[in-house]
Amino acid sequence: MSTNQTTDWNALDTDTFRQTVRAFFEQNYPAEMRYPKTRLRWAEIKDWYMTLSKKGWVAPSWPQVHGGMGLSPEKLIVFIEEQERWGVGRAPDMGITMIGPLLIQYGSEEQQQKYLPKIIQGENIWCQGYSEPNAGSDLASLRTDAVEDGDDFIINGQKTWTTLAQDATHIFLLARTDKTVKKQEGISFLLADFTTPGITVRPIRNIAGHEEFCEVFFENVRVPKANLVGGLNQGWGIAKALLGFERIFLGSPKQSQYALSRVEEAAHALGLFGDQGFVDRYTQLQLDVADLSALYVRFVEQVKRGEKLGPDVSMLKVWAAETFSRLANLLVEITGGSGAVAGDIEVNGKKIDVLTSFYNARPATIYGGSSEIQRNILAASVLQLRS
Amino acid sequence: MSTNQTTDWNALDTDTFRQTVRAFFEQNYPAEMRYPKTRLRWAEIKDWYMTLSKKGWVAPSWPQVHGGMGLSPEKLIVFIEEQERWGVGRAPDMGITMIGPLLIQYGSEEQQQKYLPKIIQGENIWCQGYSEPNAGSDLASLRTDAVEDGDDFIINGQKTWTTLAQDATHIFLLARTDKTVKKQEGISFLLADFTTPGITVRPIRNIAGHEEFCEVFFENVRVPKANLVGGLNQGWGIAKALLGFERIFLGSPKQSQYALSRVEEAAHALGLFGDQGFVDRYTQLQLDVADLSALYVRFVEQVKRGEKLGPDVSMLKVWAAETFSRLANLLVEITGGSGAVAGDIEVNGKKIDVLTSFYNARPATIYGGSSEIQRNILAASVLQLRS
Amino acid sequence: MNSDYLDTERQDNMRMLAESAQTFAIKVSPLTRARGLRGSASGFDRGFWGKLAEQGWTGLLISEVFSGYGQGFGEMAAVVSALATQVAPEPVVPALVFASRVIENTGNADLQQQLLASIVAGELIPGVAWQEELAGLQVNLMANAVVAAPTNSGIQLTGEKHHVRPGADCDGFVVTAKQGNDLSLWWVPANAAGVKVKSVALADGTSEASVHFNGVMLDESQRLAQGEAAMAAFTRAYDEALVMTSVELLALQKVMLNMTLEYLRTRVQFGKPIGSFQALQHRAVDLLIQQELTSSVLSQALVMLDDGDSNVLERSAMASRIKARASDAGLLLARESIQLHGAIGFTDEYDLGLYVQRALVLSAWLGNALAQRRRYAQIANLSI
Amino acid sequence: MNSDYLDTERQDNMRMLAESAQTFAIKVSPLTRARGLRGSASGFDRGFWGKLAEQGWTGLLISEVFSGYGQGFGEMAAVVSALATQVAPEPVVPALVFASRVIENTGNADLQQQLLASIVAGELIPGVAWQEELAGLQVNLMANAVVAAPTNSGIQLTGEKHHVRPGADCDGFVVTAKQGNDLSLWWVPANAAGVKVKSVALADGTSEASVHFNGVMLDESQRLAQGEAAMAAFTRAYDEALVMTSVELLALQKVMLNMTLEYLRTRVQFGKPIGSFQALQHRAVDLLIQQELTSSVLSQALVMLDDGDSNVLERSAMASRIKARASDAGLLLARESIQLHGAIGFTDEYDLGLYVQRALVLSAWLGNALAQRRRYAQIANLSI
Repeated sequence: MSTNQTTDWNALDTDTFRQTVRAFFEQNYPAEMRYPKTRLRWAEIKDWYMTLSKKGWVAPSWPQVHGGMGLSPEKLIVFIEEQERWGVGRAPDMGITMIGPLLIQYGSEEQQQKYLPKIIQGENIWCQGYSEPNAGSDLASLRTDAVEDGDDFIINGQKTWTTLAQDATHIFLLARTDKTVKKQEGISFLLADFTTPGITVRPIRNIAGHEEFCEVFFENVRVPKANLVGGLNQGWGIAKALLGFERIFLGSPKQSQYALSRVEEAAHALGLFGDQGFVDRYTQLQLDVADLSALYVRFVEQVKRGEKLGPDVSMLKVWAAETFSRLANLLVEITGGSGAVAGDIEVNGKKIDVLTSFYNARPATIYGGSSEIQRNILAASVLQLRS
Repeated sequence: MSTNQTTDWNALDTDTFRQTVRAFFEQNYPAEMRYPKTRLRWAEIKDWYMTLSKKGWVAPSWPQVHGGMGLSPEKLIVFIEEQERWGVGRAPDMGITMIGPLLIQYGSEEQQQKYLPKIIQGENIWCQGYSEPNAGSDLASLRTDAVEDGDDFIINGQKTWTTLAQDATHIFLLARTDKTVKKQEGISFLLADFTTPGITVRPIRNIAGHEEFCEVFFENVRVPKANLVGGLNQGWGIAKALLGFERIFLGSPKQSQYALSRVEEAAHALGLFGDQGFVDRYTQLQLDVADLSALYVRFVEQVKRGEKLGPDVSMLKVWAAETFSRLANLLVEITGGSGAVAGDIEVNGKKIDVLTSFYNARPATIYGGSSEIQRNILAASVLQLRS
Repeated sequence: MNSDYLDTERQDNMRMLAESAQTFAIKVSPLTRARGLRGSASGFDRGFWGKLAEQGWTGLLISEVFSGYGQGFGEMAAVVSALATQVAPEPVVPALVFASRVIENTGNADLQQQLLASIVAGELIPGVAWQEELAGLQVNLMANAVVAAPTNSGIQLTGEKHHVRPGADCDGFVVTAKQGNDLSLWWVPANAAGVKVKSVALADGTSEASVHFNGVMLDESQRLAQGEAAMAAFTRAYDEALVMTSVELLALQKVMLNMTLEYLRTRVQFGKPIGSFQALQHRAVDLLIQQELTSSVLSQALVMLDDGDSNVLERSAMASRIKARASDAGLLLARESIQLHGAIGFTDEYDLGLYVQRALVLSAWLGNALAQRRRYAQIANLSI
Repeated sequence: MNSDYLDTERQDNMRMLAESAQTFAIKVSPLTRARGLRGSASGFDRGFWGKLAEQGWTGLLISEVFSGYGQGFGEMAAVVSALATQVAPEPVVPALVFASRVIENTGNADLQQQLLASIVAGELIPGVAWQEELAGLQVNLMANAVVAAPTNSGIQLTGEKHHVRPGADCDGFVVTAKQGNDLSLWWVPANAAGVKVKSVALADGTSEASVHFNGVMLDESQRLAQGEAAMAAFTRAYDEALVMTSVELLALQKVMLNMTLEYLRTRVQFGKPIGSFQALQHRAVDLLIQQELTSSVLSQALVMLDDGDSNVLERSAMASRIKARASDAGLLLARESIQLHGAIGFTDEYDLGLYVQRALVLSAWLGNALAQRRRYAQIANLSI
């Protein structure tokens, strides 16, 4: 453990806790990195990660015994609200939010001892190997296979849309270990070190010019059976169990609020608040964002009360992503002739970044369960409409 | 034949023909009946029907030998354009547009002689008995059956959404004559006189307060086998064959143009053309209507060239009906506090009818193939996307 | 957030009230009753109003000082919602929220005592005559065309108001009038000399009125308030009426969505329930999202009203915001429910139409979504 | 409708030209070429421009009087469409339609002779410097900030223009300037003293320029036109450029829709092609409708341009109308094509992005859909 984890954060009243967190972020997070437009690379965010690590705050949701803050859902939401408020960049956090909690729940003691401290200390950076070229929304169709061979598994296959794999040291992945049973039943959950021979990482450039995602190729990659998490062929259940209340953050109003501020800034620079045509559309979107926040609060309250999130939380993601997308469209529209300029334009001394929101809005409705998949879930599980 | 059908209308140049038709409508169609808000009842439109009948113009598309004008598609479109331009009300026209052409193509000589003159003379008013309570979009599921009994069929069942059946003297209907074969293959096309015992007509009031549609009940209704059109169990093919280029009129921009004029009038009365918020939305819809007209012209040109309409004509109906619906929404919106007033309001000396467009827009996206069915057709037959 | 609202005892009471109101509404106000009253002389039933009084609901919001029950908006919402679910045509929000609250918010104690006690007793059904625009894109809370002017024989009220509910059988009006440069609020009995009520039929079979004040003589005792106090009292009641109308609209949304879902689950076409078609599923989901947005914002708005001392601009912004969402969502649900039902949804005998027509009326009343968004924008500019 | 256009021989010629242009574009301008030129110094290839000249396409629209081929807009559309289908980055519409047509529409015969002959030969690539707003909701065809003013030493041009294409390697500019109260049109070589070109990178890897005229000395011989004649010549070329940009946008729409349909037909999820899911089918249909609306209006617009003597206001209204539809539909197709592809549609290596980025550029250029609708509304008001 990097620091002594003894403060009982949950015993603090909310306001005190909020002020404590806020003060730390304001004093320590680098001003020039606030509200990053795109995902930060490890080289950029590493120092901040280490700052959090030294403070003992890098894993707010983990139990203190494992080096976390042991925050209750209520406090965790405050912590994240303050991150969002201050525009704190997101580090490669698959170790903190995904594999860490999963190992705490399903990992062996050896696995916990081997991996958890190195996540806390920023020595191991994890990425998630779920999606494949032919297994996106239909994840259970994955084809990467892991064949038992003595004390090892031999992995062959390809993963894709792996976020920031180029910065990672480890990957957790789903692989098929039994082809004779139903799709979901023959999948296991494995860990792999990127230094293992046979693993190749290839970044994928997106149309905005960034390399946020990668392909990861496995060619006869030999990993010890000790790297199996949970039982053989139990991978599907483990991966699903990870979908906890963190799903709520996919529907955070943060992106929309940020885009609304960009529209507002641009409109001020362009003098559009005297144009009723603009004002009508702006107000409508402003209320879409405000009402998104109300919906978000409803689910947050649910989490704070300790209730599990139901499938209805999908509506939050749909509305958040689509509101963001409409705002991005408006920004392109009001910048008129500059609506396709790469980079900032400067109007009346104000810089306007036209296209970043437009580009960021594309994956917003695709990743983390596309709007279509979310609507399928809502139709089936909330509206009881069967296919 | 009421008049001597000898003029070769198709030999006239288009402009002359148009002027001739226009002049007749302007001089003879009652001014107070122009642009009726809802379908006219037989009592209201009968005189005009008889005027057309005496002129020999009541069946513009029929061959002259049967009392029609024998118009080519090109001339027929001009004829209908002039009707629309002058706001000529639509008479109960199932005899003229549906059963007449069908009998001309598939009927026996006896059937033609028995029925066609009486349509021309306005003695028989026909209605269409296709839809049933459980066979709407899925028409082939109809359950009304006709059982052979000696020289007769005995019909039992129920039709619904039968337009203006309360004004009709006859009905043509689809009935199941063989339950042992595939749905489409056991259907026959029958004619029935409303004076036959066992037929009951019940008007259906809609939410606008009008009775445009009816239910028609058949209880042991005995019709002679001479009332079978085409062969036994050939009804499905006959009904489908009737879908000619008249489908284009379902996508006519007329309704949208009319609604746009209502919005424009209301906006002038309310002084909204100085409000950029209104003007932006108005202009967008104005262009939606203008572009609808361009799309319409494209299909009209196709018809004029003598080409058959393909399934792509469905896009015209979708866009026409949905543009109309958006205009109706705008009218409700700009009338603000009066947006739910039944009947006219008077603003600055101008009468504004708020809700008729709103009500009329509802069936526009439902009848004649709902927008959903039209999109299914387009996806399957134009885009080659298979279910 | 008002901690009262999270108070368990109150929550329990509200739940119980909601249940009993629902039971009452289903039993005493079946849909056949609403159907039968459409287009009738007053459009609603005084007898039924008496039953509301027996339940204590006509005085639910009115403070104990004035013989009422001093309950909160959360409680009133439970009753309003239950009645809306049955499309009861009685002018509960116009009379028991909008008019009552203007009266209660003002300072004329004698008049308050007299009027509010009669309202509690179910004997007086008041309306508010405030709106001067017949149509258009915004609402204006200031009176301009209706003037209270001094004459030799006293103060005289002249001008016309529109969109007054109830539109018939209304016992008297809270009237906003311009007096000098001020807004003033007056109580004018419907039978006062010079009052002419013209009923206007609405889509749902109820009516509103255009009320003409043709030199109505006013006595000082009829003045409820003047100047800033008048504007504050009126604006507050207006905001409260916006929120409570949104309660009605949400209730309508829920019924329309439920009817539509039930239809989608059971109506078979092409051998399958039509609710199995993905395109229809996704559209139903979009309706759900609008309903749930309405519901989430409404919860916050009710808490804000019950938390009486919120900032005035924040309250007004919230009230316009919820009315905008509830109105837009209400109309969307109305249109889409008909579309998803197909032809039957457009028939009068199917009950969906009752809800569609009421949604039309309530989305327009007090200012539709666009008008409310414009008011929101003005308020937001004031508070920036 | 122009009867020329229905002329069978011309129709046949246009079809043949379209086919040969398509064959040429696919062969000589594969997508790898467009890909490779992204972000390069000029963003396009002078060598390729020479090949266009060899084909005779640099002079296609220019009249025989000026050594061109005097073809119509229908013919030019065939070439423009073929090149757009391959996302060729060369500034065909900016130089060969917009700039060339301004020059040809004016009356300075010497300058016309000199410039147009060089354009036909493929030696001169001109641009039009007219737009002074960097951003905003409308376009303004009158020059205001760029002024041609008399000084002791002659006429001097001062001010800045934006959104000039090509944004690099442009040989000279047709410049709109205010002279007194008039609009005047000038030819200014890019290498003239005082001209400063600042390239601005665009989403698609090409560039536009902000051009600063810092006291550029003008000679009378450089004046193309002045006053009403200048405004007429410029407006006409602007309208023509709007229509031809819409030709490009339609070509992009078609490729994006085809790529998307192909993907929907072949990509399998949950054991079925994703194109079998009804919700996606219906969205694809909505894209088809927008494409076909664009196509239908565009046909009429091209006929109107070729039918040279149409009413000026009608022509401008039509030009703004088609640019509005084509731009909106182009952006919709861009967004929805990515969405329907899912993650792969957002990758740079998949070709869809080339079309999406070009659609972004062309929908913004010359005024986006909103700006065009506002221009349409102004014109419609003028002509009512």
